[in-house]
Amino acid sequence: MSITIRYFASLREQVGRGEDILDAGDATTVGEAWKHLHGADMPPRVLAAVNQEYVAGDHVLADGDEVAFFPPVTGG
Amino acid sequence: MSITIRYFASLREQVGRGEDILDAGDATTVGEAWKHLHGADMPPRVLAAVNQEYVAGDHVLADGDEVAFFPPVTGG
Amino acid sequence: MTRIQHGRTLVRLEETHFEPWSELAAFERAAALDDGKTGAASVFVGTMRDFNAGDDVEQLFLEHYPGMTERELEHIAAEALERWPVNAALIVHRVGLIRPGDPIVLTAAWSAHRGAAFEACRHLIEALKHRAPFWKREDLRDGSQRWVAENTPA
Amino acid sequence: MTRIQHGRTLVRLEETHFEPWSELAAFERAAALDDGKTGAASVFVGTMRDFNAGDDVEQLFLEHYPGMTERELEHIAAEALERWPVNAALIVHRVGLIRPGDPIVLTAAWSAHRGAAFEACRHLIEALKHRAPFWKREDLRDGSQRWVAENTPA
Repeated sequence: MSITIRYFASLREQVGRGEDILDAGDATTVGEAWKHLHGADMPPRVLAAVNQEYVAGDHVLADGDEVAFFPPVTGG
Repeated sequence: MSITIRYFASLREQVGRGEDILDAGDATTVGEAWKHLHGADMPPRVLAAVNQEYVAGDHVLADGDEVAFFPPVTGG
Repeated sequence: MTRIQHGRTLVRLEETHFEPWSELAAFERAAALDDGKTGAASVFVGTMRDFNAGDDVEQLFLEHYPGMTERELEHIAAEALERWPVNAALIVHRVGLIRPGDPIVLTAAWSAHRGAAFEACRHLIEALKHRAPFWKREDLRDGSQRWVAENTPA
Repeated sequence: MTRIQHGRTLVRLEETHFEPWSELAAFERAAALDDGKTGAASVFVGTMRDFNAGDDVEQLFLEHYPGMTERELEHIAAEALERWPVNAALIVHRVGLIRPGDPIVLTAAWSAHRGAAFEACRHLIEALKHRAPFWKREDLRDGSQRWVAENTPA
């Protein structure tokens, strides 16, 4: 089972790509997914959404989830 | 010397006319002008203006002043 | 129609129906508010309701004190520019006979910052309601008339 | 252009220049807000400034998260109708490349009472700035680019 990870704005530029695909066996929560992919804890300023709703780092992932990581929002 | 007194809205209807002319010798303040014309103290809800600026009842009148009395304003 | 324009404030009484959104577009063009300096605009529009205090209102008659009304509105617009970092202020108010759904009042404030724009616009309408010499008479559907006693706090 | 309309809320992303005052006129017609029930409208318009943090900004690139952005704006509009006695709410936001003086965002709330209209409109823009997934990149006159780090409190 697989999970799509998306990055936006300055975070996409820092990561160097817009998307990762993660095998769900590698992570059970959003925070673990970040750690698995980037080798460190999720920085406090990074925001996370699952299936286009905001979630906290301990949100549990399910097969097929779309996870997004992004910096503070600056619209309006 | 003479002073023009104007009434607006419901107060004009209560007084029964839109204007009075007062000899300035009859009153030295706005409150005295009301008392002279209406035989009683100026009611607390009545607002007064002299030469189109709000004033209190003790405002001293001068020759040629335009005095206005009116009820609470209800614009907007 | 009375029009008083001082720099970037405009105060106007309208004797016939006006379109708030067209007024705003015209004022922004005239005051060059699309110059990239402004950032934020806050606008209030009050329109006539067809009910008040449980009764059906057929039309409204808006009386004012010609001369003093314009002067008081100018004071209020000038205050907004003194108290907040505001670039421009607009007040338009109907007088005469008004029908349900018609705009009665338009206030607007432009600023570099949204907080200042909101607060200045709120000041324009609150100060107008408390101080500008306008009086509403309601003509009810049952044929009777009554003067509105005072404005509601908000 | 993404358009989501639920009863009397409308949320829309615009890929090209839009005219806030025309949007408002069109929405009021479509939502029948001239029905004599509404009384008060509060509107906020944010436009692009040509300066920020002491630098000249030539253009802005507005990135968003397609799907989540619309969903979050819908949540925000629905909240305004739940928390205040509001008849209707409108949010329009630009995406893509924006030039100084161009409108970026329009929020509006309609109510029987001015206090509710002001508070709901303020909520729309504050919640949008805190929660809606948009990101601004500034292209400076000196050729450099930078992402805006975070929104100012007001």
